[in-house]
Amino acid sequence: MQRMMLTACAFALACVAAVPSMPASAKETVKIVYIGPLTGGNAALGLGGRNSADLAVQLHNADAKAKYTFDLVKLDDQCKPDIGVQVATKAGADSSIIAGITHYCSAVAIATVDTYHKFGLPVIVWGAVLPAITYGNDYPEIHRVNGTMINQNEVNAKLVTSLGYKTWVIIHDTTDYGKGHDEYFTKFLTQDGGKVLADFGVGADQQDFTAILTKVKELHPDVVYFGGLTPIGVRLRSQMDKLGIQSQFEGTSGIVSDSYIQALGPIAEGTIAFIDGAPIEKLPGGKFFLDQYAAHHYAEPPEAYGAYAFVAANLIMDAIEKVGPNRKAVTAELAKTKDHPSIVGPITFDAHGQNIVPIVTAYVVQDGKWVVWQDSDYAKGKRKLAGRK
Amino acid sequence: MDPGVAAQYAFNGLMLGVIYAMVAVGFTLFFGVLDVIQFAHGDVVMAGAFVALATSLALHALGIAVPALVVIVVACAAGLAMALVGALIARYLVLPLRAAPAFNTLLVTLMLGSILRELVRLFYPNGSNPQPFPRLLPTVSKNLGNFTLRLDSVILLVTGIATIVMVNLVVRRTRFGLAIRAVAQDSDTARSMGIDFERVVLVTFAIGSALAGIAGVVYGLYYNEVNFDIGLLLGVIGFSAAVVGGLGSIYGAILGGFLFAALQTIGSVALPVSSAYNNVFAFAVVIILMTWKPTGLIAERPSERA
Amino acid sequence: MTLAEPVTVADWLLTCRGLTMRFGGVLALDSLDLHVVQGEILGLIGPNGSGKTTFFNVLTGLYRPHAGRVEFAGRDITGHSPQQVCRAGIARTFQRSRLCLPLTVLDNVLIGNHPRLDNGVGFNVFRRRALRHQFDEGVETSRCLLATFNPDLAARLFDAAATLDMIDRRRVEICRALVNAPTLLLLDEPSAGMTHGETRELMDDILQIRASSSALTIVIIEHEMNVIERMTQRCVVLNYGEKIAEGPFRAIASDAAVQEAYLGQAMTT
Amino acid sequence: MRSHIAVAAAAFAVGGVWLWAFLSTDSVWLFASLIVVAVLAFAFFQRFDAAGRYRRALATRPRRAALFAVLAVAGVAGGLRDQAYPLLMLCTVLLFVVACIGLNIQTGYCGIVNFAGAAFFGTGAYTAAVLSAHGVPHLFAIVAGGIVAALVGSLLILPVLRTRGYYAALVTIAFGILFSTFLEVNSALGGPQGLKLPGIDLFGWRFNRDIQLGGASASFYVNYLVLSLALALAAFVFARRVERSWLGLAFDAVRLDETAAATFGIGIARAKIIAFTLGNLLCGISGATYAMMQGFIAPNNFTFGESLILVSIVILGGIGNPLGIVPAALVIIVVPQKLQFIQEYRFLLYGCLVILILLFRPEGLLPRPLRNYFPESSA
Repeated sequence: MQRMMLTACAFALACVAAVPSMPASAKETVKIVYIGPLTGGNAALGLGGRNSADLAVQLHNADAKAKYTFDLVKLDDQCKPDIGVQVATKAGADSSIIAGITHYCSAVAIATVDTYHKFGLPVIVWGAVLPAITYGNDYPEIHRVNGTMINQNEVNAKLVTSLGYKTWVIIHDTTDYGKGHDEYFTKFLTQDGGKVLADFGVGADQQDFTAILTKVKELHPDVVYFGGLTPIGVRLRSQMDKLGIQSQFEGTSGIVSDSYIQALGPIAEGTIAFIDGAPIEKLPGGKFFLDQYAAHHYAEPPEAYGAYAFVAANLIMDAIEKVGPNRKAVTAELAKTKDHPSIVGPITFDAHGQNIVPIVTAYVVQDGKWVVWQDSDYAKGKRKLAGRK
Repeated sequence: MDPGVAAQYAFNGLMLGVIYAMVAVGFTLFFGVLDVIQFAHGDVVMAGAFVALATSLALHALGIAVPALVVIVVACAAGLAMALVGALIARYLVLPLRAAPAFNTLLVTLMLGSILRELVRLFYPNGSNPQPFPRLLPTVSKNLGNFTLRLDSVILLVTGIATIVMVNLVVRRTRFGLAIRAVAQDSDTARSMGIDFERVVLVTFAIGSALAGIAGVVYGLYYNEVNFDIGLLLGVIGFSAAVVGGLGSIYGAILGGFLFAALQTIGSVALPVSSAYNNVFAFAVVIILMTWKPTGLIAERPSERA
Repeated sequence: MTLAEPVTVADWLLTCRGLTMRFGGVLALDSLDLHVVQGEILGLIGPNGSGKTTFFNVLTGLYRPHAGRVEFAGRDITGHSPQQVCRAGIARTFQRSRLCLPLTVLDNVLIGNHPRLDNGVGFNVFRRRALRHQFDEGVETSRCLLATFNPDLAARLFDAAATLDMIDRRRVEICRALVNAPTLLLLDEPSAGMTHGETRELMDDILQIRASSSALTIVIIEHEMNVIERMTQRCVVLNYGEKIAEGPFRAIASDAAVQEAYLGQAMTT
Repeated sequence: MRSHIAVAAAAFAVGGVWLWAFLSTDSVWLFASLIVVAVLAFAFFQRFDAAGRYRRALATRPRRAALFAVLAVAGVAGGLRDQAYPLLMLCTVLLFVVACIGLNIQTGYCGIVNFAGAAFFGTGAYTAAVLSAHGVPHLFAIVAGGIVAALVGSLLILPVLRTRGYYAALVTIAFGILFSTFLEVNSALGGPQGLKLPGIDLFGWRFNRDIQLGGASASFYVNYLVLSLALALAAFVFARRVERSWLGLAFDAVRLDETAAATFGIGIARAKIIAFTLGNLLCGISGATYAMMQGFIAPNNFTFGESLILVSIVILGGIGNPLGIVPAALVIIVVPQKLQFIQEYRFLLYGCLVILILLFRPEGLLPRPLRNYFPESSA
């Protein structure tokens, strides 16, 4: 009896050990992966990115001339580094996946670079802005289409100082995103002769800022700079209004979203913010993107970084079309990317796979829309920003 | 410090405190009757805010624009809806787990909280983004030096305090309140005295949750913005306030709520270090308080006889 | 049992002088003088809230008295911690059953034996063989002890205490108090929540135990006067934390002050 | 008797196959059917005490049981040897099991509710990060992680001793939030951008290298699996021995009735300090190992939310039963990842799932059985 049973279980174990792992079978359809935050606080941007990448894939698959049809695997990194490493491993270890459009949250992106390198999976970061993601290593697999926070803060400081503002209060959330922006903006602002009166860090889930803002009110700064994302940006702006703070409000790429305006209504008027890349709606491709996005009836808006996910997906698919579904070849091909036309302007990867973004676009909210600064009534002097005569 | 500014801090603190207190009272009521913690309470506040929001939009669509009327309807809608939710939670999630260790209730309500969050995020139009909350109250403001006092804030402050007082009266003065307190003291004896235990629990949860719903409305009207993820932190702070004050005591909960608000205000403006430490400060003080008064500032019950 | 020769102070096992305990304004014990003679069974009676249980709690170190002094076996144990009092040889039962219901009968009894058990982390985790030895001893003592009360109880050593009925729970509680062979046993209303029949049984058990180890001194709080009459040689009557009478049951039962104190409450005899 | 053992062995084998399929499948349908199978099997064993006989039989042979468990996991590892992702998940589960066994000693045995599990987990992780960055031998770094966690825990001893129940819960909640906020705001330990860690290197054996044995090759995660399995097994045996001893008895007495415990000479403070320290030690050790496996840590790995995950595992498994932690960890950690196919709807479904489980099993998956000091002899 016992012997029989033991042999049985030995046999069972043997079977388990013997089963081979699924072989990669990618003939006509090629798998690529999208990774971003689909749940939790940053879901809005993650979903926007996912829809945009999905849009790119659908448009490509609709194209008759294409050699391959693409299958977009979508994974949720919850904006948590450890989960990020898990899903990155999932994608990297799955040899049928050729390349990835990965990560909005910098902490996750920085956590996963080693994993992608280990598995040789070429990825293009579509949203994370921390410089170290590309410049902190020399892994050929890692690329990024959006600029780093360095670029936008440099331009930001130049513009606002040129407007004649003198004093700033900086408020930033204590995530990598906010802290990074705080660091670089302070650096460039002081270079350009601006003065930082105070610097407040706030929790990413904080709700009440009246205490801090009362202190700000005491300081009477010309400008309040905010490094962080839309939800807190909205709260700050509306609580500033509640306390009757008259200072100009400016933000980073994190608040360039339709929901910022939608949530604030008239108060949003005059808010300045910057994103790294050409003004989408001005490029022919960008117009096309927005129209197509609308045509596909996605539940969520593309948000600030949707366009980048779209571009990243296209870069990858073009590369695969060119060199076939092979990670090494794709990595090599992506490295060659130079002046590749895209809806955010031509893409050129430097030695670190970082897109040398030529353009940073300044936006200002005018009549409930994000308007490119140069075309705005404010630039033309038809309207006045807060505190400008 | 400039008196105007000081007044501003004080007022902001009070506003915050009222919201916390409204949440904390719910926690303390639930604990009173069942010795359980309803961890989704913060998300009930959030849900209340969104019900209010939806109602106000509906009214707007119907062309009803009398602010006063709208406010009242909206508040009632949120209160009633959450009262129902609370009763349902008690009936189908809390009471069934009475036999089990109290902490299993905690896990269930924890999961319920994340479900509420996800439901709003996924099924409220564009729910993963912050939603504007209509300014339904007169926003005329008075500037006294550096002190900006807005009528809507005052109204909210008064309303909040009034609601808490009402709940307190219900518990202290009415027959039903007597039943609640009886159950809180000793549920078995209360039962033997012919009190319908289950009914008491359901109604208590309804009352507490209605309070949370109204807290949601106050929140929305004060900040003019609601987001699906405000619940977790509100819940934790409400819980902390209730415990610091002393579970089972309404006055304790109120005290705790205002105390916590004060700590956060001090933490973000009066500390030499970065204001980002305000939570570090607040919770550090909480730990010290608990060490000093292990059963809360207003002790829960007389020390049990051995 | 009657005491042949007159009792001298030398025979006093426990002596309390001016014991005072306040709760807020209320005087639970009001400078109470009380002694327990070696080997006797002392009845502690009095109306509800007269401070009987408080007295036990002070004695066992759960409360620290505001004034007064407790002497046990010649040593001052005033304000000692419960652990110290326990080690000094005083054990008790509680008015409300205080068994650990989710644990086995054995576990509950052994909790009383705790001072004798080796409690070091290293010992418990790594020296399993030695632990095994102590365990077997523990099982044996518990079994014997339970058997003297009720043989079937001894058979249920490994059942959960929750599965026992009231009287057996009381028995287990008393075993828990006895297993560490205390010199003074404090029984707090052992008859509470039991029928007269059960109470009688339980008292028989207690007397039997005591017969087997005459060293055991007992103080018993009771409302059932017939129990007091049957068990005790001497009674102390408390009222509002003060001793209002002392002596053999017959004597105090007829005492006017006691009648007064019990006015309304029937002195069931 | 012997045949019972054999049947139990077969059960382990079947379990191994199930686990292998559960971890490696990408097919929604296979996943769903595996869940159904598990539920049915569970229900069956509940309905008729079929499992009981074999469990008891096995309980009398603890070494044999451990052997089977190891064999089963080894089999699974063999089946997954070149699939990094399932291996990673398995390691994660095992390491969380270690941490939760620690929490279980605190909450389940001694009744100290700890909502700062992630904080002590994180303390271990950051200790490992700092030490390994300074070239301290990794084995030592991991042990140090545990010790430092225990030391940090001693900061809380006083409030934890004075408070009970939800009041103690608040103390730990406060500490947990305080901890993660501090890490995020203060950039001394990398701030929000976190810290990188090297892969484990034990006596020259580099864990991050894929394994080449003769012809066969295996993912480097097999290294970590072996380590995590060893840790989990050790922690389990340790917890079991603590429970089945005078120490465990004292813990229970303290949890159930402090007053009574005190009157019978049990040192309340001593018991609580021991339980709290042991628990944090385990949390720290698992945290340190987890960090080195991940290769990167950041403050938002150790938030209040993560603490709640740890507590959830303990509760779901059945408070006080280390055995229940294993299936609970599978549910809490692996299922959400398996639900990736429904993307943003995962946590909705997942939440409902857990609530259902608790409504059907209010006491948790495997409620704690009566204490049996020496099951191997009570055959």
